[in-house]
Amino acid sequence: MFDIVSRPIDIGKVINQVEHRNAGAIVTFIGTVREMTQDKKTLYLEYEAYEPMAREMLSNIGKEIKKQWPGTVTAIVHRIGHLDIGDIAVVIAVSSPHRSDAYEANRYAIERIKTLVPIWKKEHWEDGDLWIGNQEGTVSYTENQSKV
Amino acid sequence: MFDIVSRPIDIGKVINQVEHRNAGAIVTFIGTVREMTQDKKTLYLEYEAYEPMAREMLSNIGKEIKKQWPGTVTAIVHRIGHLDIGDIAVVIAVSSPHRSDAYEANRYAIERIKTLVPIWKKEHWEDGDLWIGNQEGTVSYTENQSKV
Amino acid sequence: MFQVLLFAHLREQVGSEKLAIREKQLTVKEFKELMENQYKLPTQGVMIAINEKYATETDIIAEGDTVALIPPVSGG
Amino acid sequence: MFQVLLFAHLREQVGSEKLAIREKQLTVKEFKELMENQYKLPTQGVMIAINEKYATETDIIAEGDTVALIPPVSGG
Repeated sequence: MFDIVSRPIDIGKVINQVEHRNAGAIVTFIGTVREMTQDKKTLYLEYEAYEPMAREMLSNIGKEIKKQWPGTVTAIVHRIGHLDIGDIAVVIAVSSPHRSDAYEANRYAIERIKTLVPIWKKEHWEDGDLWIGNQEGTVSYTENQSKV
Repeated sequence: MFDIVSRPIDIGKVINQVEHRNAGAIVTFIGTVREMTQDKKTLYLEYEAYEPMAREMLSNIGKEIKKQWPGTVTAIVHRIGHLDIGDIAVVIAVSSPHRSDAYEANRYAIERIKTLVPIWKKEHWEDGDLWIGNQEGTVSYTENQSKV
Repeated sequence: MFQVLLFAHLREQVGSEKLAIREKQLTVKEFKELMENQYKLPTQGVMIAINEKYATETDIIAEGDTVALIPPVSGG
Repeated sequence: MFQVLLFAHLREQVGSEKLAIREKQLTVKEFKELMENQYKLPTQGVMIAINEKYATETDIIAEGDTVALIPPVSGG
């Protein structure tokens, strides 16, 4: 299950996708909307995706993981649209016979998503908004935006 | 929430315990009963705990994590009794403003549990059973057990 | 002719989610120059996808392709 | 007198989850020797907890304490 959705993500359903008889470990990553980044207070976020390409790339990440960590099963669902503080933006579940692979593969998935998958977030603060330019928020596109 | 329980663990409830407005990342570890270990087929497991001490130690692991990774919140629930293949034995949830801490702290928690917390599992196979002597199943107590 | 999809701040800058480019064939490099010069769109750090696959500078954009400008992503 | 709690294979070996030891005071080291010699219980790799805390060889077990034999654990 590799999907881009506009509605709340059901964590349990994502986990169900990776459960099987030889999974001894399931590691999940849940990315949620955080209120404070340094001293700035986020009001809400908007996520936008190039949907067909993003879906395809999530699925490719799953294939990469299966190759690099044989025996793992991966599911990734990313939400787009308006998200409030505390809302879940992404759920990544990886199951594996042994825990070490599940942790590593899960970490790999989120790093790949943050580098490669065509999804963008726009932060909304009290005094403005901004499309965030890379995964750590260290690049932004100030020249096109309202002042923040 | 640090608990030892005899009934199925509700993953969602464990995750709820660590959600908060400044959690940007929640990493969970779900330990499930795996059918095959090398070529041996497990039928079911029995977990036993020194309950009050195990609860106390889970809570101490939470305190260690908070100290080592400030801003994290941890919840750990371990199930004991009879568990079938696929059943969930343990759920560890760690939330953090940033994902790196959540992964590391979660990994730390499971390693501590497997080294220190007084919980034991007995594997049941078609041809016998055995109390498993350490977290990787490499030590066992063959001298007291039925032949396997 | 081929289509260009725009996202995030580039979409807001242009005020549209699509452009139609009346060229028969361009390399990715030539296409980026066109975006910079005629549309005043910054392409530094922007990746190009052709038909939903990331492309390199020397790949060819042909009639009927769907091209997308992919600024640095921030999902997750 | 103090109580000794047994778990896992040690409990099965003894056939009981508790022992009552009629000693006023012992070091952990002396206690382990007693378990080995009189009860034929292996203590190699077994940790000792006194009142739910792990103890070292030189810690003292006193009247009324609850001692537990903790073989290598396998939770998780």
